[in-house]
Amino acid sequence: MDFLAYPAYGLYLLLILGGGLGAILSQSLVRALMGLILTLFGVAGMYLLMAAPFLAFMQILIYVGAVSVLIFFAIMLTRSSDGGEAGREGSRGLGRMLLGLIAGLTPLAILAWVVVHKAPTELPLKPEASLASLGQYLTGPYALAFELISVALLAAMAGAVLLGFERRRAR
Amino acid sequence: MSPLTLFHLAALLLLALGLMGIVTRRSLVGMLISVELMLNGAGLALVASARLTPAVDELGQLGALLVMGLAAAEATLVLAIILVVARRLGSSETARVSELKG
Amino acid sequence: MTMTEILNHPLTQIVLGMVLILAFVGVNGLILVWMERKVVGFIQRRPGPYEVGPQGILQSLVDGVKLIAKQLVTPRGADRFLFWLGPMLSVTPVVVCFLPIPFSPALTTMDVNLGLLLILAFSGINVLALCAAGWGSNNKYALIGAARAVSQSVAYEIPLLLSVLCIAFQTGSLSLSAIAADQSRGLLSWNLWVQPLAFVIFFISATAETNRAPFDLPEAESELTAGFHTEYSGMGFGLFFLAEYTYMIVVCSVATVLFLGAYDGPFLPGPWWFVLKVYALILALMWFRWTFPRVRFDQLLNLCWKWLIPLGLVNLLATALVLKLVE
Amino acid sequence: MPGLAKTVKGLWSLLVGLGVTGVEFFRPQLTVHYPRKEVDNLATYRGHIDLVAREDDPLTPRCIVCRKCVAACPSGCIDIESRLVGAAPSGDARELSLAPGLVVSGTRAAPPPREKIRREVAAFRLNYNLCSLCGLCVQTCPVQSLAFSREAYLCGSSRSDFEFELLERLRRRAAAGRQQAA
Repeated sequence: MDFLAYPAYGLYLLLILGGGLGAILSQSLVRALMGLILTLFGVAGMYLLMAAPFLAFMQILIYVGAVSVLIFFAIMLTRSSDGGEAGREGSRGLGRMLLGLIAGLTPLAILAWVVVHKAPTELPLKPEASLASLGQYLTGPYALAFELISVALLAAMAGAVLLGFERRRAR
Repeated sequence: MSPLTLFHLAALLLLALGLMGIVTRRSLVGMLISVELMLNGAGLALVASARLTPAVDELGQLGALLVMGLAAAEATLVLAIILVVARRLGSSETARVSELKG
Repeated sequence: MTMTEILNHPLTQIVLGMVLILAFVGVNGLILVWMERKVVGFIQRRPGPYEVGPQGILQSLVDGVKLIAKQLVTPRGADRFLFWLGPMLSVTPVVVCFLPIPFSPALTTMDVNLGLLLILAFSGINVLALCAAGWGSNNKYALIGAARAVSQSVAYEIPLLLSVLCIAFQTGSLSLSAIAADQSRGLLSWNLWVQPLAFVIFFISATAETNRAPFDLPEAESELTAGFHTEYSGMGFGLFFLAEYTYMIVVCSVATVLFLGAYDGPFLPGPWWFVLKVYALILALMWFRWTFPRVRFDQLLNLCWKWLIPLGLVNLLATALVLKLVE
Repeated sequence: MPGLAKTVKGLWSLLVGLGVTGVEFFRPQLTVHYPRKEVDNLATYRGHIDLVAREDDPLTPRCIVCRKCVAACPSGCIDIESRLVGAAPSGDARELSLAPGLVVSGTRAAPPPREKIRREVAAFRLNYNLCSLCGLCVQTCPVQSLAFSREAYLCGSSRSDFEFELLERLRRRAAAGRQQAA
């Protein structure tokens, strides 16, 4: 990383942290969504920092442009009471938060120890992988994975449509 | 700290945030958001590992791409499920989804 | 670092480019608002803005001053944060969209080799801005407008991508500069002649993506007052307005680069041709707006799912097949 | 196949529409910029109402004070004052009221001969602020004493500028006409 990369990393980390905290803590679900989007931008920035601009743009295109819009739709269609969750009631809410902290921090601590102490051999940043070679991998040795993803997407779409229809019949 | 560790720590941060969110959130949509956080962490870790170690570069990026595809599929499906739940039970809060409770 | 080194540093160039882009966006916004009102006037056989300056040319400037001078009102019960996030989020990404557009081989702010992807990615953010605005307004019209904007732009993103992919297949690059350079050998090398269907699909989808009439359902004033920007006053509204017109320039610029040979043209220097083509397309958009009545929502979605997407898929397949055969 | 034909027809209609607006774009404008130019074809313009004078006397309106216009006006913007003609004794108001045989509702009659008139307009006030220009008064007037004026360029700075005394206007018009004739 050159001299500009560390401040950039810090900025993106801040985006991720701030957005993530917003995403899991804010009462209003739409605000949580905005937090998620901030995080997504942070991650996209990190991709850019790793000289993987294709992934960064795909991240924005798919996550920000499609997935978060879907989530917005979910919030709107379920009329989640002004987009907020019912107030976390007193002690139970506190207990929840505690559990959440444990659930989050335990793996974080363990994995962080692993990451810091068992770091694999590291290379300086490789030159940017060309789009063509990505495509060759995708259509060559990993065509099956590619096809499986499309099958998964198709199945998800069909499933979603089916569920939607079922809902209509149930009415 | 080396760049790889830094990126991995960022990915871990995402994972931790996601886990926290999944435990504390009470609505399905909130949980979906948390899951997206974790998936992002996975993608970030994959790409960092591929870019900064001797591993094949393209594989990591492809992996991250596939994760994005999966996230899109998963979001679609979860949206449908949330809709059905909301329609049947009038709420997408997990505490109220208790039809199977004895 | 010497002065020239500083000037030649990519960061300096990007910052300079950003400033120029902002100026371009602002001036173009003013011109386009005036132009639109003139065009509608002429189509309805009246003069349009007339009083401020010769032929009313200063009208939009005066309007802008008025908008800036107005009080910013946040409605009661609105989510203040989301409410003001909306207009800002709708303008900011547009500026990024200008970065990779080649006004001429030399006049490109940032020659990204994934320029097309960058534009597609960042133009998608506008929907979120509309969502934030619609949700934050605490107003049912705004919310319905936002819901419409979402379903509309999600639907029309697909044919847009399909038509863009055809060109990417053909050129073998996602870099706008490369695509432009590929068509710089005279009128007959333009992609329009090879991909007329893709152009039509692109243009229709782009009209829908920019929420322009006849697809302006998110702000259908006869049903929704003003749709997602119902509650905005002053510059909040002004920013949405500016964003809409800037998106028009972006999509028309992209269409110019992809299909109309970008800066290619005789006699005049490249950038002039570019601007000329962009303005011709924008004029066509305005012409559409004042000719066609607003479509119904089911018509809108039918057009997309039953016509544009199948056609786009067929076109893409045909392109791939032909390219394979030629190879 | 019929679906396809329909589609083609639909697409063609879009082009036709574009053609229509495209042609209109290049045709000359119809707007008349008011302070610089004025419209000349005011023949069909329906401004506020005005009283019409008798043929034999430009100073007297045809009005027979039947008050039908007052009754017909939905906005209540007409107000008529009347007075008895000459030295007719006050008190026999009944006899002085409109003779039923004189004017049959729904017909357009000429005003009665002068000597038969017992009652004439003393003041005909129109509050143009309230008027909705429906024209019912003109329609109901049995003797065609009301007509639309051609004044397109009315302006004023206070409400009282639009409270007209139509009888006065009639007299002024007559005076102006006489001056012109002289």
